[in-house]
Amino acid sequence: MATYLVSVLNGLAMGSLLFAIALGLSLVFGMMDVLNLAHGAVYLVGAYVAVALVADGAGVAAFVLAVLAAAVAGAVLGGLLAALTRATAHHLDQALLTLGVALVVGEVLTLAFGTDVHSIAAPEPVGGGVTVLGETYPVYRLLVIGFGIVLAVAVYFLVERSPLGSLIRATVADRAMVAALGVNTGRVLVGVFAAGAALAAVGGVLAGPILGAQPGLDEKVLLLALVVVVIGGLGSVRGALLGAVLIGQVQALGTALLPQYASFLVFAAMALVLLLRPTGLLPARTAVHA
Amino acid sequence: MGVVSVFSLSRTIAGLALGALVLSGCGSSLGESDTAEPGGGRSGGDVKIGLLVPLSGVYAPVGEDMKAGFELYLDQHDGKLGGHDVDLVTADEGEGPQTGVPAAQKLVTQDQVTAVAGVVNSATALGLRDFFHESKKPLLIANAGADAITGARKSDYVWRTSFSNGGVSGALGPAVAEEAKGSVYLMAADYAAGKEMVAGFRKSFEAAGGKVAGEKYTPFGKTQDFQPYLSAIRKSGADAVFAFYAGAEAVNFVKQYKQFGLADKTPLYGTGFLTEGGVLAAQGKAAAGVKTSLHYSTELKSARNKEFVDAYRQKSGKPPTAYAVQAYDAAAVLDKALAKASGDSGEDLVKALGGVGSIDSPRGAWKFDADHNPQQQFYLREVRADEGPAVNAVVRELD
Amino acid sequence: MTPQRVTPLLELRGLTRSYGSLTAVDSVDLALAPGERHALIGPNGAGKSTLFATVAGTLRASGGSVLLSGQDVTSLPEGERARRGMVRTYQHSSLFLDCSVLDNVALAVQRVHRVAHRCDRAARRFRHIDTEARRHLDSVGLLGRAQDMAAALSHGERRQLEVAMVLATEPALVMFDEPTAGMSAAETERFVALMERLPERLTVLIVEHDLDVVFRLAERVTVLHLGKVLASGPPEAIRADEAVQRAYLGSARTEDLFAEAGGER
Amino acid sequence: MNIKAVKAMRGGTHVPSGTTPVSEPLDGDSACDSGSGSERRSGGHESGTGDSAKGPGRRRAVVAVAVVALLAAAPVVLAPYPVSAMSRMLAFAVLVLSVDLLTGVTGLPALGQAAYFGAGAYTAVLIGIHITSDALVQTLAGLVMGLVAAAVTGWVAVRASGIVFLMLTLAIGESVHQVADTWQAVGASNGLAGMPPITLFGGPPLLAAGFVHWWVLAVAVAVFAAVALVVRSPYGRTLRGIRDNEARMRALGYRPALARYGVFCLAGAVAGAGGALWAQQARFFSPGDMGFEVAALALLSVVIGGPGSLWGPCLGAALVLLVRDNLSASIGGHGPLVLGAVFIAVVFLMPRGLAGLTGARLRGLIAARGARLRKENAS
Repeated sequence: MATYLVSVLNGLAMGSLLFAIALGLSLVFGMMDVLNLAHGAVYLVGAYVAVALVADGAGVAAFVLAVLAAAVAGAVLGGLLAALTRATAHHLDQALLTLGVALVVGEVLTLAFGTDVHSIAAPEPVGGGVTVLGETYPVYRLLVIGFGIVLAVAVYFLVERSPLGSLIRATVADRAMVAALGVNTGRVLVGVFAAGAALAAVGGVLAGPILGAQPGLDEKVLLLALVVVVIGGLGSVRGALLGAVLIGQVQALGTALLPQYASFLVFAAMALVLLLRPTGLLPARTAVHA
Repeated sequence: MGVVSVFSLSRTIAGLALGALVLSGCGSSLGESDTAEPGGGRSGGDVKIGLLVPLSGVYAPVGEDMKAGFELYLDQHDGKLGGHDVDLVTADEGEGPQTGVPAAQKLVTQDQVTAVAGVVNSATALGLRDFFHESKKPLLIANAGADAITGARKSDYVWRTSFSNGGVSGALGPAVAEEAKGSVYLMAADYAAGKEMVAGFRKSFEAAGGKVAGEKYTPFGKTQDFQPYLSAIRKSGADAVFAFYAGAEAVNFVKQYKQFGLADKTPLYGTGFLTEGGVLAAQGKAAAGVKTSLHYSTELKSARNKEFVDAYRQKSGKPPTAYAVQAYDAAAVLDKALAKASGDSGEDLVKALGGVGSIDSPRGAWKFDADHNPQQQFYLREVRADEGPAVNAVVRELD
Repeated sequence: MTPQRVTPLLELRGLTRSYGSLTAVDSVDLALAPGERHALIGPNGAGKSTLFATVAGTLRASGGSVLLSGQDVTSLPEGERARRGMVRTYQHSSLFLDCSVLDNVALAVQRVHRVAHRCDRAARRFRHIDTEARRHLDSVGLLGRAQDMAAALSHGERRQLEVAMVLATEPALVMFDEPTAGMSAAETERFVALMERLPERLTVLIVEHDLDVVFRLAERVTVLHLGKVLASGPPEAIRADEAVQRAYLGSARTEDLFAEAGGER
Repeated sequence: MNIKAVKAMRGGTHVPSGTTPVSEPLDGDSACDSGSGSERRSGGHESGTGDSAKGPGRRRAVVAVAVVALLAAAPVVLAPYPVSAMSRMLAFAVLVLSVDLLTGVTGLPALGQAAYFGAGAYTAVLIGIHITSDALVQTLAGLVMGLVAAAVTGWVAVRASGIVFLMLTLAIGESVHQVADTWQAVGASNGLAGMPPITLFGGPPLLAAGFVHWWVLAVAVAVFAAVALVVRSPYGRTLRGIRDNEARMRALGYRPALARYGVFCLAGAVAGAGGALWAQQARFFSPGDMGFEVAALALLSVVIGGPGSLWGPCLGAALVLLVRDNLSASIGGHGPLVLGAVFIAVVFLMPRGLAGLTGARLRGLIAARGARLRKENAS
């Protein structure tokens, strides 16, 4: 039993990271109908920022600095992507465009950092392990869970309780209507795109001590984030949270319970959810055209 | 435009085009043997060699090492193999047969190379076997480890300067059976190489009286978090673990093995790929104490190896890996065979390959066995990370 | 005409639709005789659109039933009702914008003629589909634009195309959802003329703001107020009905009675 | 991706497509009648009754004959490698056609066609090794296996559209790939090697790349013709209707899920045939040949080529393979960099994909694009 509880804990850590990464993807899709396939590349930029700044186990201050640097880099990339995707209205073209950016960014990272696998050490004070339920558990992962909770609460208040949030939600529901009301949606859209990308890049730093950094990681992370977004419901903040927690658990607890089917679990869970609820578990509210 | 004129025009164009093409006779792909271009490979004393290694994709680090190893040999021999100036054509193998097979076909049929060396991916190697066999061109596998390459699907034209999966892990079995106090848990990535590694280990391990506590395969290339498996190991009460991973999975596995506290209680064994090259650099101190089997280590004490390590460091700025040595040796084998070969054809070269005898390699002398696989010494290595960067110290020779 | 004697083509029995605690349509009873031209009017918020959507099957009924030629279709989705000869138009034209005008109509024709899943011959080899589609286009005056993209049509032309598509399904009942909303006076005039040319046997239910249009086209009019039927009868009777006057005046939206619907688009 | 449909689905409400500003006649080879539609539009206001597309139709036939003739002439003049590269492109183009049936014609972004490609390929290899080297038998068996595999798995996906469809097909593709990757009977991750060269009608083994190329070309042309027929048939019209406005189709009495299931099976068969061709020219197949990368490149070829057009995506397939296989090595393994740059360039320079690049349309497109951008920026 204790073994499975540790897996649950681990699933929460993974879920926290997935939430940070998937949130931007979901909002950008919900608000702009843009499937941002460069989201994984933005994540990887964050991971490599960590490689550059704190690879060999720096102190807490340096780690925080890396987080901030990644956020800035992510926001810049996000703003750039927002500007690029506005150049075309066709959805497949936008997807193609972001994929092109993803490939270029990935390749540039490879040129700069080489093809080798890089690992990133957790900041010194939290690099060790504690005993949880009789098993050693890395302290850093506990902190990641804490970060996930803080992020979820902060995002909840920002999106569900603030004026800016209601604007975001209204834009997800009916962009044309918000624009008709005279709101400059362009700025909101670029802002959300940049913020979402910044969050993904921060996710890259925070996941660094767990997943490291290497070429190709962007694709894996993007795929998982897509699954999270689709399961949760496109454009829905609560959906992204639920999806992230669920996929975290499927990967951790699911693997612990059914190791022989490990490679099918994530996709099976997604197919099951989509067959039962094609719009995801907690779809965003859309405008009602009565 | 009138219908008739359009049609007659098109006929004319097609006719002209076809006629021109036939007359030009600049080549054709209708011959029975794809590569029967006389003298294409060696003109004016030069020899064209194809180097097929991954330059992109997940295996790119391995490819880079191999490229550096092969080039180092050429550098050390004035760019000559067997007395001929070498025109080296490098092609990108990519991640798998999708890219690797066309690239090899291009080397042989387009670039008309005399022989191809390289190939990391086993599926690519097996996919290329028939092509080289029928083209009668030698293929020197410098990494791909599938047992079948020099087993069930062996060919006169396919030679291997690296290892077979079962060979590397099989060498470790008796040593673990001897060292481990109780049962051993087996883990590997869920693909053909992982299965072969575990099978090879299990066979010699059980033959030496070892006991298996459990066996698990993790989704290949998709597993980032090993915690559920690590918990299962802990629960099984195993006294040691044998694992096969490479690349990013090796880094994550070894690091998490340490983070979740298993490294302190349950010794970790594996095939050398678990702690080789860039992987070991990324693992750092987390890998300390991991024991692996491989046919090479930078820490081998021989003078031949010391000289090689120094030269390699000077060339590429980092320590060599087994992958680099395998490609280096492929060049050495070609050097000897080209010097001995009586003619230009693949048959001549293959005949010469059979007679190259012992190769004086940084890993220690080795020679081809009857199946074209290296007959070589394996070493038990242990990661030491007390001071400076982590290294694979040589504990002893395995037999 | 006394619709009670023959089986009504469309009959609503206590049809109800509620959103949570709000009842938008409150046990509406209504019967349309075959061939009848029936208009549904009411001030904004009277529940016309909801009633319309519930009858069409776009929305699910919360209670009561919808009968088509005596058969209960309440539980059938919109598409199944369409297969039984009951089709609707959309307030905002719902067309296949990236297809040619002809293809828009042909899509309806080929479904009715059961060749929609044939792929053994090119579509133009099915001459009867082509002919039929062109006939419908001709009937709405769009034949000249058969090869243009639907997206290139003007607003009024799109409405005409809608009508052609709906007619092409060979329906027994056509429901028009505010067909003249957003049309210019000239377009409206053309549209009314088109409506007047519709085949006699066709039963028509029309929701419309423009009362001029309503009184020109309808044989009977039903007034909806707060989700309930306020009055139902011939146009003259409705015009004279005091309760109707009050409802429109009381809602403080007199403009709805006589002005063109604003704010719909 | 048909995001409109996603939005409509998730709200459960009808989003009237008439409100979206898509009113440019030039937006699309997405257009109905991928073939003759474009000519119709560029032809302007023809009478609308006769076969106005006759002139351009003839011209297209001439071009088609010329292209096939050139492809057929290739083995006579070219060395084996370029010929086998062309065979590979043709086999891949067949896979791309199957994706185009779903994505371009029906509006369903598919990421799982590699699964049926693989099913066809493994079938062909297994038949080649164990039963017969007859190419026709292998190809037909591959086609049937693709069809069956799509019929068995397709019901999961066809209920959805838009990005949900994308993700469900991705799930199917990845799961099938995983099965192939670990199933010993088909060689697991090492793949199935040792397929003897194909024969035709009891003739000698076709060892030379040129003869194999002719066979692959013949099948590819046949598949292309069959797909073209489907696209122009009433069923093709039905599929385009679903792509344009699924809700309206339902209101017209159609059952879109049924029509989608049909085209999904059809696309599975096409992909299966493509897989058989691929296996026949490579005489080998491994899970790496049916992975995510293959599925993604096939979808991208469609997008690059211009969804809905048939020859555009085929050209896209050739371009993608050319960049990946030939350019990558010559620039030190940085093929992805070039591929990425190509993707970006296509979006900015060829808004309707390669298929948009037909002579006179080009100027119009540039003008229309400017207008569209201005409009969007204004809104």
